[in-house]
Amino acid sequence: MSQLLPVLLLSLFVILFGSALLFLASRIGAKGKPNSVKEETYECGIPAETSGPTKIPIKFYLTAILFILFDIEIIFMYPWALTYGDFISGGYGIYIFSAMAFFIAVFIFGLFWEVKSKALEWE
Amino acid sequence: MLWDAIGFYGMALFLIFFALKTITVPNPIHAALYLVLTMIGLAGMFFNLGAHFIAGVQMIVYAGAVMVLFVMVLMLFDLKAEIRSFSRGLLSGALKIMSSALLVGFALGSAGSSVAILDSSDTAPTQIDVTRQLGVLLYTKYLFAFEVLGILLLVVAVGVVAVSRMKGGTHAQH
Amino acid sequence: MGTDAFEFTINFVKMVAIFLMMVQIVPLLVWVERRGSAYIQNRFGPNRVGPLGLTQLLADAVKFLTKEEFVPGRGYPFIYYAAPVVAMIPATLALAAIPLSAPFHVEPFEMFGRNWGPYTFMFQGYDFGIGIVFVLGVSSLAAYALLLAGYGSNNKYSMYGALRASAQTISYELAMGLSIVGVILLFNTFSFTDIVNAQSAPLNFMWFGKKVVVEWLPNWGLIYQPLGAVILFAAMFAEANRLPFDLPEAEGELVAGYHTEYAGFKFNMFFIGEYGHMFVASALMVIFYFGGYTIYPWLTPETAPQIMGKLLGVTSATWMSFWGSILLHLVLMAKVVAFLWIFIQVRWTLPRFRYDQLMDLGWRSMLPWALFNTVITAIVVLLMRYQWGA
Amino acid sequence: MPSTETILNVGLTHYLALSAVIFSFGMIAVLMRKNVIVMLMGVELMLNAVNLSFIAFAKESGNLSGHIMVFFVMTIAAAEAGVGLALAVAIYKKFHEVNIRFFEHLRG
Repeated sequence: MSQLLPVLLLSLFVILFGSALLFLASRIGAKGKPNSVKEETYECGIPAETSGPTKIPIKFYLTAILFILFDIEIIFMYPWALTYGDFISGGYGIYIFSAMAFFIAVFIFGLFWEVKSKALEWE
Repeated sequence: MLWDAIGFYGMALFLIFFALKTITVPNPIHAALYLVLTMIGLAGMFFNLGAHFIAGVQMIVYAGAVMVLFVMVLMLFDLKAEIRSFSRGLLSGALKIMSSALLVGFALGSAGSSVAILDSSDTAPTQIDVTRQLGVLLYTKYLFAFEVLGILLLVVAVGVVAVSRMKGGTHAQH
Repeated sequence: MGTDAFEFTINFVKMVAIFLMMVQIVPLLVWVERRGSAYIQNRFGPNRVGPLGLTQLLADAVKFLTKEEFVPGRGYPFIYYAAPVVAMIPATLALAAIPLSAPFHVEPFEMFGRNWGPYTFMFQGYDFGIGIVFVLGVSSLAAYALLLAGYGSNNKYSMYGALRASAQTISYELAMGLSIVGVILLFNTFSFTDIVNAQSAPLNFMWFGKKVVVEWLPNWGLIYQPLGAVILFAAMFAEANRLPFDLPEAEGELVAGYHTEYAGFKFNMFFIGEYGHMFVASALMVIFYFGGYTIYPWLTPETAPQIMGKLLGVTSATWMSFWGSILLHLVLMAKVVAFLWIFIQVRWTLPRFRYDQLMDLGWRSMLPWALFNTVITAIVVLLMRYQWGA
Repeated sequence: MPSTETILNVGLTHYLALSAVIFSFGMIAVLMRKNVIVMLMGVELMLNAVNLSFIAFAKESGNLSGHIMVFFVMTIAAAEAGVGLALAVAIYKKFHEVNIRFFEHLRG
């Protein structure tokens, strides 16, 4: 637990600093009169028709899902890269390379398929 | 030891509070944000238990990827807070709560009795090379599972694209 | 955080110093950016307040503080206020995990009638031994500040900006993570300190099982990983939402992206986060590819204390070590500043991408190239280190 | 009532108890919430509770297989979340509904 203390401390500093500034700004800042037009959603000058966001292109989510899948494959390469040297000096270089070569081949095939199927296309 | 205990209980309270918030707040986006905090807390717990690399993976995969996807999808849906966010039915509700309570009881009971079986030993893996050992283990003993997971991820990627392409899917051709 | 009062105090002071550094980077960088852009565009830039316009930033801070407080009527006030604070956290936590100089040693000494020491203090907030994974994990949280800002202001431009920004950040995170695999393959460690130490030697590598040493070149990662360095640097631009990847705040289409509804100090806090990301990115580039805080033949963790000892005339081992670390810290800062200047120069030179071009670049050219880099590195490392004779 | 010694000496039991509590929270979310996406979050919560117990056991027994299992569980969980959300988004896009009750009326 004591190892994590500095991380907590630093986050606490940032949060305190941020909230102190927000508080200070709300105290010192000019006091405007509340006004229904001012608090309206910003629409470049035209009257806001709907409240908040309406139609947002849903293709963002496909990008996010593919990101997760590829991200995990990349994470799997981290321990591999860390132990690669040890395996080679232990005489198992070919073994560890081919173990990963298969995985990377699957990765490349997946990426190739995604590109081919135009799942990554933005018009 | 006292400080360890204080740290553990502080973190455990943090976790339980945010997990409880996750399942009770009516607005799904707020639930997702509380779940992010729960995930970060769990990463801290993993770290505390000596699983440094796993804690990092928890941050990258869960807090940084899966939960971003949840928040993004909820923002796309633009859901407002639900007035009745829990399912109805007095009897079934009571039954569900009771079964959950029973589960907690069983789990806590078995956890309590585990002290007798697994007494606190000092055979914890040495801190320095846990990640290296993990790598060696992953690419020797668990090599098959690892390769199969690679294929599983490929299948999921193809499946996700197929689901979004199918009739009525999100990317269906009009 | 420490075993006794002295160590605890020093570590606490260190944390405060890192935090202050993070906060102070911004005014300085904003000044450099404004003067630099003016220089590039043949203007003067801020030059009225103070010498060279240096106190312009103080004036800006006062202006920020006296701005009218404003919450969009249909927004979610708590989330709206939380977003700028959250924006500062990832960069600060990542910065604290990066070693900014060699550790310095304190010999045993006597104070307040008891004996203290010996100690070794890192020039970084914390070292968990999984440095790279920690930095990646923490900086993957950066997407939340954008999403919170977009959701909290409840405005369609903000929402679009937030979605674009987070989709862009996560897309380039892939190329970034993959290009770092090459570095780990090379040095076989997650620890930044080990990577820097490996680079403070003459160029040495295995050539089909035989060791080759080139005395006149430093052992910098750039020599082994030029492609990885380029990919990482480009991905860093996208991570920090800087031009040419600043689509989230493309004025022509989205007003100001996710900070459309933000003003005053809240807006400034997003900037602290952005410049913090720039700083962390530059520090990572320097540590992975440019020898970190060392310059091989002259300045290494071994030689720096001697040089400073001669220069300042101090003989105590503690102070020599301390000043040596400070010297190495200045070396790191000089390299980092060079990279920060590239960030600024690029911003005022290149035009912006279109959004589809940006996603294309991330997924269809940088990711495959990063993959190619990983495979080639793995093959070359295998061929070179394989025991051919045995 | 457990003794002070048991309370202060944080060990495997404490982590298992915490894991059990979080698991049951996830279960309650799956059983009682109506929103499909919140139910998916409940599943994530349950998987994470299991991960916590894996890591606690790994530390207690000095065996790193627990870490590897957690790694695998995370992979599966992410894949599951991806597919689950893809289906939820596809249904939402068509019917503008995420209520689990509504899903009962879907016909091929």
